Amino acid sequence: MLPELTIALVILFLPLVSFVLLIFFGKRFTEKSGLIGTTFLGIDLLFAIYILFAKLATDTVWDFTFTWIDFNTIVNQIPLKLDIGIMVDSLTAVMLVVVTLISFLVHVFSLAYMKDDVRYSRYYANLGIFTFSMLGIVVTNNYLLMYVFWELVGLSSYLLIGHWYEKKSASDAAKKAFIVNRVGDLGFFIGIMIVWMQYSTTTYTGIFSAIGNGNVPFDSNTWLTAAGLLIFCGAIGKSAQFPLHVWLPDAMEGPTPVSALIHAATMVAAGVYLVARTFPMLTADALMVIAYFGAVTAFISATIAIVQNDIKKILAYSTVSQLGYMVMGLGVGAYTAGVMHLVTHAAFKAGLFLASGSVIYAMHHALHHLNDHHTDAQDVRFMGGLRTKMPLTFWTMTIFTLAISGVPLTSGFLSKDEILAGTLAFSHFTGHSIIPIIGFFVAGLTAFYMFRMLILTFMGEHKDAHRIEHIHESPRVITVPLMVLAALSFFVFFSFNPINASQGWFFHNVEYPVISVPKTVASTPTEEFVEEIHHQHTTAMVLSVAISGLGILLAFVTYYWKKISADAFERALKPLHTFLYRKWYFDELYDATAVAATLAVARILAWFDGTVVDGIVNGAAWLTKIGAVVSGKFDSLVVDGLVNFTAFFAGMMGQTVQKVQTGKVQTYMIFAIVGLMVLLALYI
Amino acid sequence: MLETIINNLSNIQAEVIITVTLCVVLLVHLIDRKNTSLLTLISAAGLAVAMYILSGAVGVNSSAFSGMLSIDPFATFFKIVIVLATLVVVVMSRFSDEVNAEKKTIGEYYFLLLSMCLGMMFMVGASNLLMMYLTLEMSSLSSYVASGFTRKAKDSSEASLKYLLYGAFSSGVMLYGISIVYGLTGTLDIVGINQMLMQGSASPLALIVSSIFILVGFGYKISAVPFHFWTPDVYEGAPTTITAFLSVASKAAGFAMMMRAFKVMFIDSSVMNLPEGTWVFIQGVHIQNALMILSVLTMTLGNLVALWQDNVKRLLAYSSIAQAGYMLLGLVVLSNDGFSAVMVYFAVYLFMNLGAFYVVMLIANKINSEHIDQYRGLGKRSPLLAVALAVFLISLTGLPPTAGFIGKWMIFLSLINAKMVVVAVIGVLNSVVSLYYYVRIIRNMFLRDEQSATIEPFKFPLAQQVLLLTLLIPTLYFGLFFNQLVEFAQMSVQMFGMK
Amino acid sequence: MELKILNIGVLTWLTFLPIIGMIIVLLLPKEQKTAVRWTSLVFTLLQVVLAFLVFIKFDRSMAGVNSADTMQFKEVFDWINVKSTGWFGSIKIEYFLGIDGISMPMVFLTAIISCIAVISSWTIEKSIKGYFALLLLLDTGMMGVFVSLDFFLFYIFWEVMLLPMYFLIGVWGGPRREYAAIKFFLYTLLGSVLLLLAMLALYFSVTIIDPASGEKIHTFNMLAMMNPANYEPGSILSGVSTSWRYLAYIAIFIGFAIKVPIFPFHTWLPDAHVEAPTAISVILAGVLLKMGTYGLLRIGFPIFPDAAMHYLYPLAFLGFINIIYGAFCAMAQKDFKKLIAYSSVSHMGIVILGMAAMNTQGMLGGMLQMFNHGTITAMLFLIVGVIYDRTHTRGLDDFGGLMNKMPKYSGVMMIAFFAAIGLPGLSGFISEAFSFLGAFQTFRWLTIASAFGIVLTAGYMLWTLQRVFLGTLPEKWNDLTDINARELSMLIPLAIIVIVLGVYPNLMLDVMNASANTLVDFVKGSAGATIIN
Amino acid sequence: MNLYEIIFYFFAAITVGSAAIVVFSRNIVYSAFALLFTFFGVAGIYVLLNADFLAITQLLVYVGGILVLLLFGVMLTTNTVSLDVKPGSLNVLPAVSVVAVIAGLLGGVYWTSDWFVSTQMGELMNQTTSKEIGNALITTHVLPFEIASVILLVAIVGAAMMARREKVN
Amino acid sequence: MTITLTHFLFISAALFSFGLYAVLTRRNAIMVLMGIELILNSANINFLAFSRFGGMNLEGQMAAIFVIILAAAEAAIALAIVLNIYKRFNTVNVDEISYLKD
Repeated sequence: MLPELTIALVILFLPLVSFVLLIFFGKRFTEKSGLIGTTFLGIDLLFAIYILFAKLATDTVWDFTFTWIDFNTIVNQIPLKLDIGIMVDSLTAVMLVVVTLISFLVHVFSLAYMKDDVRYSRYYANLGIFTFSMLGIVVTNNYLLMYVFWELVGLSSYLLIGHWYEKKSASDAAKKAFIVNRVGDLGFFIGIMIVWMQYSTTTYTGIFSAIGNGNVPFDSNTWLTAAGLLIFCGAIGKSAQFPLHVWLPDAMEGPTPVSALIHAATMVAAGVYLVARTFPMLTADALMVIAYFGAVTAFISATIAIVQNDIKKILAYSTVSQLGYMVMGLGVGAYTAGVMHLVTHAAFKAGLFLASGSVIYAMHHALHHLNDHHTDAQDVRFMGGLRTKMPLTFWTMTIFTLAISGVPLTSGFLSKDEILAGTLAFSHFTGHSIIPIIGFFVAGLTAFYMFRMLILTFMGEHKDAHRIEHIHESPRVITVPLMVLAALSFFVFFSFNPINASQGWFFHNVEYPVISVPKTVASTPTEEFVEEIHHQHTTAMVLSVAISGLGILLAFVTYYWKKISADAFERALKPLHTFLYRKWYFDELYDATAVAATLAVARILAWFDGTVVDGIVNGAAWLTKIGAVVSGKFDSLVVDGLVNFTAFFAGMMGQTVQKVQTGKVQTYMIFAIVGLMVLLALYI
Repeated sequence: MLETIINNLSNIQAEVIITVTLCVVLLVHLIDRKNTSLLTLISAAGLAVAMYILSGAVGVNSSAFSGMLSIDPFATFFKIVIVLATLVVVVMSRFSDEVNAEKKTIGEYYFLLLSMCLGMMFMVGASNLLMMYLTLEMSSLSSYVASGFTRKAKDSSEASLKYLLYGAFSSGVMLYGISIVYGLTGTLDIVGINQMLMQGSASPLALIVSSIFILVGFGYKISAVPFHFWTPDVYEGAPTTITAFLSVASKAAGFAMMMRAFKVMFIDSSVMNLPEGTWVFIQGVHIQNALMILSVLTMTLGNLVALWQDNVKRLLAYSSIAQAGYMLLGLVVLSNDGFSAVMVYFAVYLFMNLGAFYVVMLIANKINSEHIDQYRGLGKRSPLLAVALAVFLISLTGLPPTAGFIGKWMIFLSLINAKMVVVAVIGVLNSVVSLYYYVRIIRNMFLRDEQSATIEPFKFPLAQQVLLLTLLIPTLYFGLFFNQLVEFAQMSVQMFGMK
Repeated sequence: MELKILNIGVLTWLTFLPIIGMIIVLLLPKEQKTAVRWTSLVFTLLQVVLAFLVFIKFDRSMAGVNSADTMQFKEVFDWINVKSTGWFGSIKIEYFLGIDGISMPMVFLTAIISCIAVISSWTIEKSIKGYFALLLLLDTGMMGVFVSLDFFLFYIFWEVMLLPMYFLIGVWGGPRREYAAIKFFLYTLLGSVLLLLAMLALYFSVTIIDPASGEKIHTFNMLAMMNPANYEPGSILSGVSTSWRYLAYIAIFIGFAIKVPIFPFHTWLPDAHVEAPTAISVILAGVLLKMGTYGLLRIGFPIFPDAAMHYLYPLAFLGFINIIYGAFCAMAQKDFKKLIAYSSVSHMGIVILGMAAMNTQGMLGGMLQMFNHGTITAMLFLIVGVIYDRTHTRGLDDFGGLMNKMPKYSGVMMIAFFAAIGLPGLSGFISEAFSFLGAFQTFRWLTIASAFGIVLTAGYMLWTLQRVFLGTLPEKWNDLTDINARELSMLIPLAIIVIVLGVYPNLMLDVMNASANTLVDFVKGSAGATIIN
Repeated sequence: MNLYEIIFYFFAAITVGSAAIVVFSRNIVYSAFALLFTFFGVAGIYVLLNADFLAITQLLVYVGGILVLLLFGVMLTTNTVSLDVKPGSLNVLPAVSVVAVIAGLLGGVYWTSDWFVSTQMGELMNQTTSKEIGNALITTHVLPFEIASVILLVAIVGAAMMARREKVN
Repeated sequence: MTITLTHFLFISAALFSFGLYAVLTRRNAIMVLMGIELILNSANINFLAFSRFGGMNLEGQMAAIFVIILAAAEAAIALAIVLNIYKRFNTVNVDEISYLKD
């Protein structure tokens, strides 16, 4: 096996080791456990960086496959094997760094943030298992293994969201996250079944080459589309795409660093990664659907984000929206742009969360100090004017906000307008102009609500003059990660050209994969598409800058200079506001339909089982009615159930027959004679 | 002349021994009214000798007394069963309080027991309708009296009266049937009858009427529905020992007689092309489906009514009716393996049913009640007894690894072999039903604790335990190793004058 | 493969060790409670050791299924041999033991579960002698079923289990024990009598040449019954796809379905589980349920390939119903044990579905699921038992926040729960995945429908987890103690198995692989062949 | 209408008539005495059937033995105050129907079916049968004969046992 | 017309029916016994008639003899039992002696 792959494996397993250590001996070295986890991740990060550079140096894809389970020869079929393995290409390499980096920073951050937590070591252990499974998703080279890690990620997210499981809301959120994801995974799994059945392998290369040879599931391109979309279902779940996005905002019940790591940067991005991996087998229709899913998601969540007051909720919805962006990007065919946005977003969104964490940390301490337990430490309406008190947090936060709003010179700008260009190109080819419209609109919204948040939090006057006294800048361990991420939010790390990334190393290395679907159903050929993107690039750039500028301006006008009264608007558009504030009533809808239905069915069936099935098989129902009558002799031996029915029936028969046992011998004789005559009657 | 009688007698040594024994018992009791154990001893000895002789007679296949009596393996097998049963019951009686209470008439008791035994031994060999009637009456007469043996007890007396009236009535009907058959064929010898019937001159109506009339007699003896009505009352009223004896020996004798009569009289030997070991009834007396109906009715009714019994003796009475139903199935098949199945069934039935009644008797000795609720907590008070009873009951249900399973298994084997699947299904379903009431007793013994606080364990003398084990061990042994048993049964199927 | 100890075959040892133990237990004086416990433990442990030995020595390449030559650890003796009398073929019953890939995992499972059952019965006080004697007898019965290759022998063992089970539930069970016990007894008896009839019908249809005497005889030898050539022309079950054969198959199927239990024959299960003492629930769920599916694999499919193929879809459909129906019922339960009982209905459905797929992945998945479900559900019941011992309640709503109070316990619980949910890395996932993968190839839409079961499962499992372990601890349980060494000692081995098989399923798979392939091949092949002629 | 027939109808009338009285009389004593006539008539019919020995036996055993026994029974079991012991009869209706059917059946049988008849009458036609019967009893029917003796023994012992008076103490 | 076999048979049929009726209806045990005697007699008539018209073969007569013997024995035992019953129950009405029943 290649040395690089060995290292990749090491990267993969180091976090697991830390998990095992902490889960078993966590009690032993209580507060040291944080450091342990962090060191492990540090080493991991170094390796990852090494791998990245090694990969950038070469074009070869490192792949190692081995047979996990050998089914031997099956009836009239080729020998069936279950192959799994790992693979490192540019995408993987990049993702490795992203994951390890964010994870490392979160580890550091948590050192302070989670210091006096009840389950400190458990927390770090869970971080470990999460990192492990996330890395697993990245390095594996086949769908089955990916599914495995996919589920493990789900588990660790479950554990981390439910970290404060004493809170009902927390455990609810955890449960919700897992189950909603399961729904998506169901589709993913079915997709895998189709693939496996058709190609009896699950390795990407195997599948794609097979498709390349014109071998499509059940000889129908529809099924190929279906397979692609089913796999995409996994992404819908994990990346919180409409309509399964409902779990992500609730997931904010988890500790803020966790939100940063899992629910902003890495895990939710896994869905996008999945789509990227699956890209070669996605037909035009599939891509179209995906694009629309992304667009709708982006739009809905952006609108919701506008009216939220909980700082983490705002970020959560912006995350959903951004994820929608990425998915849309991939959907329209802007492969690299989508992936790149994934990377850039990882950086600044993680930053945003950590920064908000820092704010909450401060607020929390302040409130704690004043032992004020009513005020919500996360509600932006209680904040404001923190700029002076915590400058570092403020400046970093500003940078992130600019990045996410797609202001030039930031990383976000690069990826975002590549995507927008992509949408334009897409509409040019397909005529679906609604996609770019949504794209630009959402860009504006994003700028607006992000700055709303920033302004409400840091600028203006603090709502409570007394509280502001007790707010201090967070300690170094918290601010350093912020600064690192802030640095990474600048364009230089992705391309030296501040306005166009397409010459940067990223585009150079993470290039479009070879589309393997049959020409007839394939989307626009890559080179044409790239060409068109180049044409659209300038338009996109100008438009996006303008629109986001507009959004920023609007934000300032409304919330800083108070030229426009937000409350007035709110009052004017009350219904709309509530509608958005209640997140389009998705949760209510689902509770009212899916959940309620399930539980109802469950109850009905349980009743059915207890009464009717027992009844049909058993006639228990009968027994209860008539059993009472005869219960004198009907003792507990004659149980309900088959027993009862038969016994009851039998019993009835028995009793009737018994009646003739009158004790009068002559009656007996008569019966005997009658019987005799009956027998004779058989023959005469 | 004389020597014919002599060598005829040599054929029935066992019976002679029994006869002698019963006279001796009577005399001894006249001489010494105190010594009851001596009576037991003598009767047991006599039976043992008879047993020995019979074991010598295995395989003999001849006929004696100018065709009145056939001495064939079939008869011998049943004789062995009967003598064994008698032996067991004699020993049982030794331990039975209700029997020993009747000091004065204890001699008569053993006398009656032996005479019953004698009558039955003749029954199984009888190959002449007159003989059949005579011997049937002989065993019946003594059983009337025997079931009323504890005559001070009301229920016992009532039992004897009912038994008497019902028995006399049925045998009367049977006799009438016999007379008609005689009219049709001009002979009473069953082989002769068969020859006459084979000529096909006999008018079908009279034939069927007579055969059904005769069936009444047999049905009464084996207590098959609808001729079973006497059974529960008599079994409940009679002393437990007698009940046990009737349920096994008298049923066995009845079956043997019935099988012989029907097979020999009504077999159609002209029909060839049949699978080996099977036969059919003569045209006009195809009472096969009549028998089938009887058997189904018998087992079903027995089981269903048994569900409701709270008196264990009565419950066992109904169960024995049901068991008769199963055995009838073996008869219905009209094939040797069916017959051998019945014989195997009897062999195991001997142990399990006697065992069950024996335990009931022992318990009655202690708590002098046969009500099922009195059995609570028996598992604690006397584990050995309770476990033994459980085994016997399970065996009666027909679950492996007990002998009862083999009995049922052989029956169903023959049924399936004859492709009588429907009947087989009914049979097995019945055995499921039967589980209810057998388990009911087990449940009371183990699952329910006694309500009264006084749980002093029962003590039983070694002798009683020995008898218990002698019944228990075969019940388990034959469940797993039934090789010899089945071989013996198959060997014993052949009757005199049959191929 | 041969393995003899004191010149007695290892399978015989495996089967009858518990009987020896039972006898010793019975001979011990009533007072010697600890002695009784330890004897039973020692003997079951010995059994485990032997099972493991067999597992090691087992030749992975030999398939078995329908060929006696590739059966391993064979032991063949004449048991019953009634000389033929002219009119009646000789009854010949063999004491024929042997195992192949189908039975090997079950043997292993039985040994482990019995041992664990003994450990978990440590706290039994009520007439302990009887209890352990019956437990050991039960053990023999179960083991016998899995090793016997003669139908008669199989049936004997099959029935031998009933009575001990009846007593174990009926005497040591919960408040409604009598009811549950008799219900179990009657249901299973009903099933087995149908089995009996089918067995007899087979007996008369199959003839082989007796090697000893050289004459034609009927036989109970299962392997002989699998060979269409052995069927006597004109006999009741001869020919192909005749209605008689279908009937016989259905009879057999019902017999086994009741044990599995397959809807609608499942209603005995919740009662039995709820009332039975922990150890017995463990055995019930761990081993007894598997007998049904095992029976189908060992008898139903290979002896009636035509009928099996003919009823493949209904079978799969029943599997589907089991999965969904069981899951829904589980979701609505308030009683912890009942919930798990229904969850095993759901999980056994996956086995059925996998078997019905009639291809390697499905078959393997099903067989592996049999083993995994055995271990996982055993864990779950033990977990319930632990909490029940402490609090004497099983109401899901009486708990909460145990996670803090009993961390070790919760750790094990996590493994069990997520294994049941089918989380990758734990054994449950592999088997379920393969079952579905296999089934998908045969029944596309049905499998997709069934796959919703995995969502439901996650639903009720996590809900339970939340209700019992998360949240805040009610005041009344403040003095709960965490799981003790004894309880760990029975949970840990299972947990290890679950994890190891989750990561490296090959350990079990390669034992079953050859057999599974051969079975599928044989059933499809002979059914195909038979359909042709 | 020859003498034979006259005698036949005479005896037949006696038999059936008295039998009817036996069955239907309200008074048990009447029935008992009616039974006497029935037996007598039957004996007569025996004679007509060339069964002289049987006829005698019938008279001896039945009239001399059984009937007396029955009368004893009547006497011993009826408090002499009123001879009319609850004569009532139960479930008449079913009995009547049943008996009617049976009677009809038998009638049908006897009317339709042809029996084993041989016209050539042996020399027994015109001489007593007692000799042959005697022979038969010790040759062909010796076993029934012995058994009958045992039966009688059983009867005696059994009856004695049943009927013996237990001491009152 | 002359007396044929059938005449005798009809007599026996009549006796049988009367006997049956008595057995089935009369409450007094002794009456029942009488009925049984009638049945036996009817059977005997059959035997003798058949033996007479069947070419005078003695088998019927032998049967009849044994039947008579049995009747005697039965009567003896029956009487004993009835007396015993009378001792216990102070009645011989069959229908009143019905304590054993379900």
